[in-house]
Amino acid sequence: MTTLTSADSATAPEAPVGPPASGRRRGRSGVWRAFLSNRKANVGFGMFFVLLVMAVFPSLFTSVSDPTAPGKFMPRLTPSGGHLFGTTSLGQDIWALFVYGAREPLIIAVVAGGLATIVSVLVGVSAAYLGGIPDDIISFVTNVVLVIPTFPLVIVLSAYAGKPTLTIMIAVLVVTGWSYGANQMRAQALSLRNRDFLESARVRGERRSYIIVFEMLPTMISLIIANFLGAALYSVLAAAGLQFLGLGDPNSDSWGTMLYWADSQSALESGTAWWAILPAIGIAVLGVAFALMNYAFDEISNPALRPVRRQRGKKLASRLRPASAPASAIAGGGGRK
Amino acid sequence: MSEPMTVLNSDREILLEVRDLRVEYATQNGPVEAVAGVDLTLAKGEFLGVVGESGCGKSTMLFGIAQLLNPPATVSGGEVLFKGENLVAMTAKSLNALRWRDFSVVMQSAMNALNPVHSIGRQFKDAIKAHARWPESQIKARSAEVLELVGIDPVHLKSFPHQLSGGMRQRAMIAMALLFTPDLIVMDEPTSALDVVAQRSLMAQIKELQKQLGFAVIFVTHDMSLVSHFSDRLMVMYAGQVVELGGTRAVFDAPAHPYSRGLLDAFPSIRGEVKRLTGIPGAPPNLGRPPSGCRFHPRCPVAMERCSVDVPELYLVDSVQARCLLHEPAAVSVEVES
Amino acid sequence: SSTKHTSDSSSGGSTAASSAGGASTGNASYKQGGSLTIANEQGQTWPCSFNPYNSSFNQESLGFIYEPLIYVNILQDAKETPMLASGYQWNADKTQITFTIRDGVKWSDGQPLTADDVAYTYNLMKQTPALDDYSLWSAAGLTSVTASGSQVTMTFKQNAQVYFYTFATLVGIIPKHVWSTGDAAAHPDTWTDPNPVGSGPYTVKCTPNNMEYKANADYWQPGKPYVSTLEYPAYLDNGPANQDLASGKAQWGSQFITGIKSFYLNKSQDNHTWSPPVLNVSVIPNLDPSHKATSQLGVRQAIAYAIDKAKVSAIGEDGQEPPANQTGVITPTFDKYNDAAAIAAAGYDKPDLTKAAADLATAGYSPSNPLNLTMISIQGYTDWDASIAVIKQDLKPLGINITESSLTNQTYFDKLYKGDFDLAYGSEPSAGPSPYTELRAWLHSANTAPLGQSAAAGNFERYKNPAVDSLLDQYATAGTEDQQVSLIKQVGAHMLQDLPIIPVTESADWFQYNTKNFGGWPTADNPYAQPAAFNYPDNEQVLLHLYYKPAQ
Amino acid sequence: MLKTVNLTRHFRIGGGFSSNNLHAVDEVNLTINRREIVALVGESGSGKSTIARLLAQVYKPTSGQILFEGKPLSSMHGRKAQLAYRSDVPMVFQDPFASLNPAYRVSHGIVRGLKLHRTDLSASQRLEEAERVVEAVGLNPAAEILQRYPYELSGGQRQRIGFAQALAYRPKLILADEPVSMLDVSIRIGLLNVMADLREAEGVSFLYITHDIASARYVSDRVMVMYGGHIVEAGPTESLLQEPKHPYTQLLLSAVPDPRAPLTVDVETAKAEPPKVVNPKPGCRFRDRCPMAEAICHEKTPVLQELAPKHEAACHVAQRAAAGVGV
Amino acid sequence: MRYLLRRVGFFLLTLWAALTLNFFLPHFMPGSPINTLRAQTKGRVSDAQLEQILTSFGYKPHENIFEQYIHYFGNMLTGNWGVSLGSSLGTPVSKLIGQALPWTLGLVGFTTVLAFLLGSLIGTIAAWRRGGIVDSVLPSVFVITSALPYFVVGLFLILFMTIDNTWLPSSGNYDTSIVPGFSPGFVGSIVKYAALPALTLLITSIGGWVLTMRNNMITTLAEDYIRMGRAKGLSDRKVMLNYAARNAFLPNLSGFAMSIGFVLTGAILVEKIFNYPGLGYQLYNAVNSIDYPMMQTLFMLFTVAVLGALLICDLVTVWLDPRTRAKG
Ligand SMILES: Nc1ncnc2c1ncn2[C@@H]1O[C@H](COP(=O)(O)OP(=O)(O)OP(=O)(O)O)[C@@H](O)[C@H]1O
Ligand SMILES: Nc1ncnc2c1ncn2[C@@H]1O[C@H](COP(=O)(O)OP(=O)(O)OP(=O)(O)O)[C@@H](O)[C@H]1O
Ligand SMILES: [Mg+2]
Ligand SMILES: [Mg+2]
Repeated sequence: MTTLTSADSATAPEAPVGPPASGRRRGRSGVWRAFLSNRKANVGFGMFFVLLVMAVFPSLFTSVSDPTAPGKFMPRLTPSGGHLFGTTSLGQDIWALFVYGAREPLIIAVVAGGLATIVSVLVGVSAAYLGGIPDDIISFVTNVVLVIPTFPLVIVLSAYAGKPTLTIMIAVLVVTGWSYGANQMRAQALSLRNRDFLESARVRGERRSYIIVFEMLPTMISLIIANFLGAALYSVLAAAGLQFLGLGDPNSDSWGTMLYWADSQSALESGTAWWAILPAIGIAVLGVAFALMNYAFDEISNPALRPVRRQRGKKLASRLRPASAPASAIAGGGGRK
Repeated sequence: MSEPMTVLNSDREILLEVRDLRVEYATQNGPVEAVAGVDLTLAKGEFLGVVGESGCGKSTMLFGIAQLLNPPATVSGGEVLFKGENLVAMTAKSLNALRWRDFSVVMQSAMNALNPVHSIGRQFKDAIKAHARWPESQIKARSAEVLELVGIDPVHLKSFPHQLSGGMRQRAMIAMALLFTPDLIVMDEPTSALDVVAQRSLMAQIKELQKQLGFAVIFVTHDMSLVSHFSDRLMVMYAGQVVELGGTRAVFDAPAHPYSRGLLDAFPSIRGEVKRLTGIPGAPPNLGRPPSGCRFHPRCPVAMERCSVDVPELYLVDSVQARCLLHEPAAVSVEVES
Repeated sequence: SSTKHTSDSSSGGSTAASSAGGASTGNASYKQGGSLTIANEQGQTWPCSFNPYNSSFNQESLGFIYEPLIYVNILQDAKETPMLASGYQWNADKTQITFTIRDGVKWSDGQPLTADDVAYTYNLMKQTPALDDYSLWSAAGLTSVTASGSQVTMTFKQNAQVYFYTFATLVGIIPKHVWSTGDAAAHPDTWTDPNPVGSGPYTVKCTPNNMEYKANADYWQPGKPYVSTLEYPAYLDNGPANQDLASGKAQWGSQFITGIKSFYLNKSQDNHTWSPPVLNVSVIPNLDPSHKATSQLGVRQAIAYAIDKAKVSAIGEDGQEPPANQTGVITPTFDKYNDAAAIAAAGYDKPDLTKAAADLATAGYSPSNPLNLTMISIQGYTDWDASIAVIKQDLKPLGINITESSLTNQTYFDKLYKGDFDLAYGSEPSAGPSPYTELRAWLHSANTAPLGQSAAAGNFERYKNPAVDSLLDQYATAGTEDQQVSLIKQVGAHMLQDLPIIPVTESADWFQYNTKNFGGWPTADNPYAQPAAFNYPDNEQVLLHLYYKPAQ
Repeated sequence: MLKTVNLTRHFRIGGGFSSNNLHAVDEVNLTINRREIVALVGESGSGKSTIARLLAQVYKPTSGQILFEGKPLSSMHGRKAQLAYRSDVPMVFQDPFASLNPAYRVSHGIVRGLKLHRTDLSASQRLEEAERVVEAVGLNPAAEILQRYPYELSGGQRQRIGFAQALAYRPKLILADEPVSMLDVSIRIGLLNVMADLREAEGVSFLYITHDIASARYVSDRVMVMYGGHIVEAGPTESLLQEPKHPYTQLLLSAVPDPRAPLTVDVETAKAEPPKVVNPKPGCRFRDRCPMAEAICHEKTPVLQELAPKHEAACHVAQRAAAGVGV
Repeated sequence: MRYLLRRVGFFLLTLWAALTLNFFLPHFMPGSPINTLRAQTKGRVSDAQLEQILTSFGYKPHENIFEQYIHYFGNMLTGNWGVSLGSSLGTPVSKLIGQALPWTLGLVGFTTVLAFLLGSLIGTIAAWRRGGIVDSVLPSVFVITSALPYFVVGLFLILFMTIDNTWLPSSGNYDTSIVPGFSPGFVGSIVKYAALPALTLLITSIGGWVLTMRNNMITTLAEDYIRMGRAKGLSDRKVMLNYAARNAFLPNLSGFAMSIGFVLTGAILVEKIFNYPGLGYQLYNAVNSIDYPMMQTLFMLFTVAVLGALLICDLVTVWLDPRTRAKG
């Protein structure tokens, strides 16, 4: 039994109440409020925001407008007032390349992460909701995709695809990136499936589609957000890895591509180290931003993980377990029922 | 605060004495005092029932006594004298030496309180090994003995918790608590996960064992009727405080505190006439911001004006004590003699 | 004493060089000693396979272990050096050639090398077509190879003069007694030849990380090679290889070093570089009429006029590959054939944006009516990517917008061969002893195919001009050098007129060398062989010249 | 008003290819009349919730019929008829913490229900109506409560919101599945009172599911006792409690502690295994725990027989005894 | 038992699915290895001859796809993996893999296990000292390290460890001037050359384990049986290790198996950065040179590695966790 809040107190104390059962029971505003009050989330979001501004308004940060054009400046200039971080061996301004290079990773993160999350939700929720044989089939496929080593597959896929355009890269990332989330969504949806408020909606006479979209999904919102952040992180890292290996579009201006160029032009050894260092920092910061926000969401949805506070009532603890441990979501593999 | 409480059977030796125990939870909104100054004396072989609404601090008090609080809970004041030694001030090492030999704990849900990955026997062994160097055979023999005592076939020593039914697990827990025949067993709602029938039979068994082995019991529950037939004394808690303490029958027959009365009135009975019951209006207070004065006054049907101002203490009313200004002695606060 | 040129020996005079090989250029002989490290990025560990027929790694055995009959130096006007053949003789119509196999040559296992071995080498290619890496038995028209005594006679269907370089220089001779038994005999094509037995200056011991070549004590040129050990570590990447070169840990480099001045040359005054160009890297327009823009002369002219080849060379290739010229003749390598005057007359000697704009206008394009074209290139060739970026910049003001499409190797070649592109950036795969080899590949209509079919032989742009065909055919049988030069210049004129391809930069044999402990390197002044370590069989010539200074 | 005929529900368990059937509800015949509170009591796992869910059409019956106002539910096709039934027979769920969608304000469920079932109301009328029902269950101030999120309410308040939701449709029968089991005694009684008041004031019938016999006695007119998927005894509350016929009912009653009464005879330590009924053989399902079990109990499944006025029990022994008295 | 059978079934099904995918992918992609080979032979060889060469290397473009599928399956399972069609044309794939496998196993295998154990230990301690300074700093630090891309970490390590002070090599697997053998010099060289790549892998992968273990521990620590352990008077260490860590560790096991897939990612990137001649590098090369047999085999091996690890972890879990034995 949980603590009951004072019935008559108008402002409900946030702390001890709110059964954390399966974690995701907060209202939407609750998620947002918790997000705002989480330090990791703030730091992560701050980093993300700066990069976002840089990607959207690059001209605020540099006067060079076409940074990839070669031969604009003298090659291999050392950092100076004119060229904050020097120029590349192809005569490009490194800082400008970096500024404009923020755009593509962000697009990849948001689009690939978003699409992968959508697929995860669709697959996971429908598996859980359909149940029976369809569920068996869907979760088998999910598990297969989950087990197949992704990055080699990404490499092989993008090599097969021949032409490394942004679209193909995103497609490849989505194809390989949805399964983890789908598994989590399924687990969460399964634990929700027989929750009384969904049955209550059914008994109320709601349609199936309404229940899934308007009753089920909103309750999964923080898992979905966490998933999106995870998928975005995965996309950023995988895309940068691909580009670094030279499997991206070499003409694109993107941090991964920059690193690839820096690597192939021996930037570290030939006095243009910033050419490699800046994009490395960029990718790291973007990755860390997503990771911090993601972890913050873990804390939000599982209050036990929060820095100071502790988990409450023992009876609740037993109800809390199924959805809370992400690692165990995969644990059962195909055998989870 | 008043002096240590009356011991009903004053002829018996005092086993446990709790003085002004306070436990706080550190939360983001400041400390929450979940146990606010509990005093209590327990004699050898006595059965004390502790009742109260959910969240009133029963478990916290229990763990405060047993020194099993997890952060962010801490004992913020008071002392717990067990056989004359203050457990609160004791080092972890000497505390560990006392544990299980002298007092053991039975927890609410045996499913959670038994380690799911070890066999029952292994868990028994763990407990024994922490306190004694017995040969393997003696460990086995003792384990089997206590299991039989609670009516479980010793073959189940090899079983894992999930292979036992709820009732069996609960019994196994009790058996484990008996390994060293301690003087005190603290029980936190050991039956609330069970069915009425199972509940009843387990209660009977606990009582039986207690009579047989002579240990004292502190039994926490939120179901008043459950302890009504088994406990010698009853302690009613409300919002972290003891509101009434006395012989079980006495409390049931003539509850002195309006809260106890309310609780009793909220119990429909399967016998006697069906009359409309009222229950207690409102909900328990938020311990982070307890009401001023008497903590029960916002829900009290007989509250007076001064109840929201003056803080009541435990006053002796006949054979029981109650924390209610109604019973405040006219002039001086009660002097307690045993 | 010097060997004879092919052209000289047309009458059938056989060469009879008494002393052979590199010794001809070196004056003294040196003491043996020293260990030299080769740094040449390989991108993988050594497979330790030395099958000389295997195009993937014959560069590890050819030149070091297996030798050709005659060495032909591309850089010195096809100067010949007799190796395993001490001489040869053509018949009158050049359909038959007879080699005299050198006496006293021993395989590294002690067995003598005979004419039988030579004949076996060629006949094995017939018997197992997969070994015939140069299509001698098909394209070159070889019909028989026979040995008698110390003579080996090869008979062809037609005049085989232009294939001399291929069969005499590129093929390494293998020992019959090894290859006719066991695994080798059963599957000569897939056999890995793990412990190669050859006649060359070195023998090898291989681990995946390093190949160690030891001087062949029985080598037929006494006293050679001078350097007793070669270390050839497997570099997986340019970076460490370059670093070893820069630090002097390795002395012989054969790959591109960006910023070579600061990174390599300035590190030590013993560090030198000389990268002789041998081929063109070109913008390849699709000439098929279905490609409206690129099949128009005006568009091609505009592109050719607009590209600042010097800038491409400077930025894209770090100045290490010189700008090319529109006739397609590599300079300075083939200077003899170069017609600088004609180039200047046509105005292709420097960029000319006015002419470019005018020509583009004739095709109906202008900045207000821009032309959008895609240029395919190979993924991973960053110097090309950079070059294309410069070209893009050059063409943009004209109203030609280039989109680079960087493709995987296989997709690129698939598209290139099938003609599925507007513009491609690329080069011919191999060089020959004169511009003829490259130009014929580019321009002869026999080398092309309709769109959608594979034109792998080299005419990717689908150029068809009977006049050029006939010029090239004449070259194949041309009797004198003057005739040949004149024919090439005429072909060059067509290049200037039709612009079937637009050469942008030349492509070079990368070469860096350290003179601290080792001497005898090929240089611009003494280009006795192509200098890259992987360039067989030229590498053998270099190996035979190198010596260890401290030992002297 | 509502009647079931041989209502049966089996669950396939063990997944995949297993053919094990768990008989959660077997051949249940029950009736609920207008303005009547019927209590359904029984051990955990005896099939109480399953019955409620069958009636609420969350599960489909394996076999048997449910008749509502004389019409079988299986004949109700089309969304309209479905909605009509749902509006007449809403359900209140056991767990107050799980039955409200945490993502929405508490008004969501009530307003959605009104939108579906009372299409005549305008948006503002719907809000008014929502406030009315919330006040009806004793929550004040209604407007403010409706704007809260579930986690801002105490369990008792949530439970009452659940009731309010059911009330909003002006139902004829409320299926209440252990609506108070999670609540503290002091709050519990308040809700029971709300139920009783609703029956008086609005004439609503209830199926009140619980395993707390005392509370069943407090509100209900009739009690049905379930064991292992069967209804083993049913009858008017007082008659059933005073003279339990079935040994399980007797066991149950004797186990209920009553602080006001002196301790009754100690119960035999009965093995309290929850009745899981997988592929049952014929015979009484209580026989293994029954102190009076006879041979026949292992062979023939007893059926309900009226042993006293309106008081039925399914027990061979009791039936024989009654027959003996009768003859 | 049934649980295990199901897992084995899953193993086989997944293997089949992965192998099939592996087989069909190249067949639906444009182009063929012939073009690669053509480029490699510098265009001098006729199409017919190229096919000849490929055929003698075991590539059969004209066989009917079903037969190819059957052959492929047989070959994959029997270790008959054909010969490389890439830059090591003609070399048996098994030989190439044999050369690279020990390096990857040594470097990646060792670091992965080390990261897992070390991470779990740190996570255990952090959770046990809940609220301590360590616990308030560690999560953030490890969140950050776990989000760093391999190549970024590698790059910075190279930057700081090798350029300035040249004591740790940044490329290769051992000093080629040392003759391989069981000499201290050689072993030392291997360790020295492995230091940076291993550190890179360690830094990037340890964070994940710290965090999961910490989170699992926190959930576990809230369980009643932990309090029970303390109530029994067991020593802190015993409660932490035997009761909390052991139970919190169990779900990590299958996570560990799953992570092998991610580790391979690391292997590819790290081996590329540090020019470490392992399987990852080979995959990179195979992809660059469109070496079908090599790609297929590597991909198959990677899948088998993950599945094998999964199976082993399942076995261990079953052994350690009696609850799984009961699961159907
Ligand atoms: N970790 C915590 N942080 C803050 N407050 C807590 C925490 N755990 C418990 N509390 C508060 O302490 C009070 C007492 O809790 P406790 O568990 O002792 O109650 P209880 O009487 O045992 O209730 P129940 O009958 O439900 O077991 C409650 O008001 C609860 O809100
Ligand atoms: N969806 C289901 N699938 C499989 N078995 C089920 C399902 N729902 C219920 N059961 C089983 O049917 C039996 C009856 O369950 P039911 O929930 O009706 O019991 P109950 O009397 O309501 O118990 P409680 O008092 O614990 O709520 C139980 O053994 C239960 O395990
Ligand atoms: Mg409690
Ligand atoms: Mg139920």
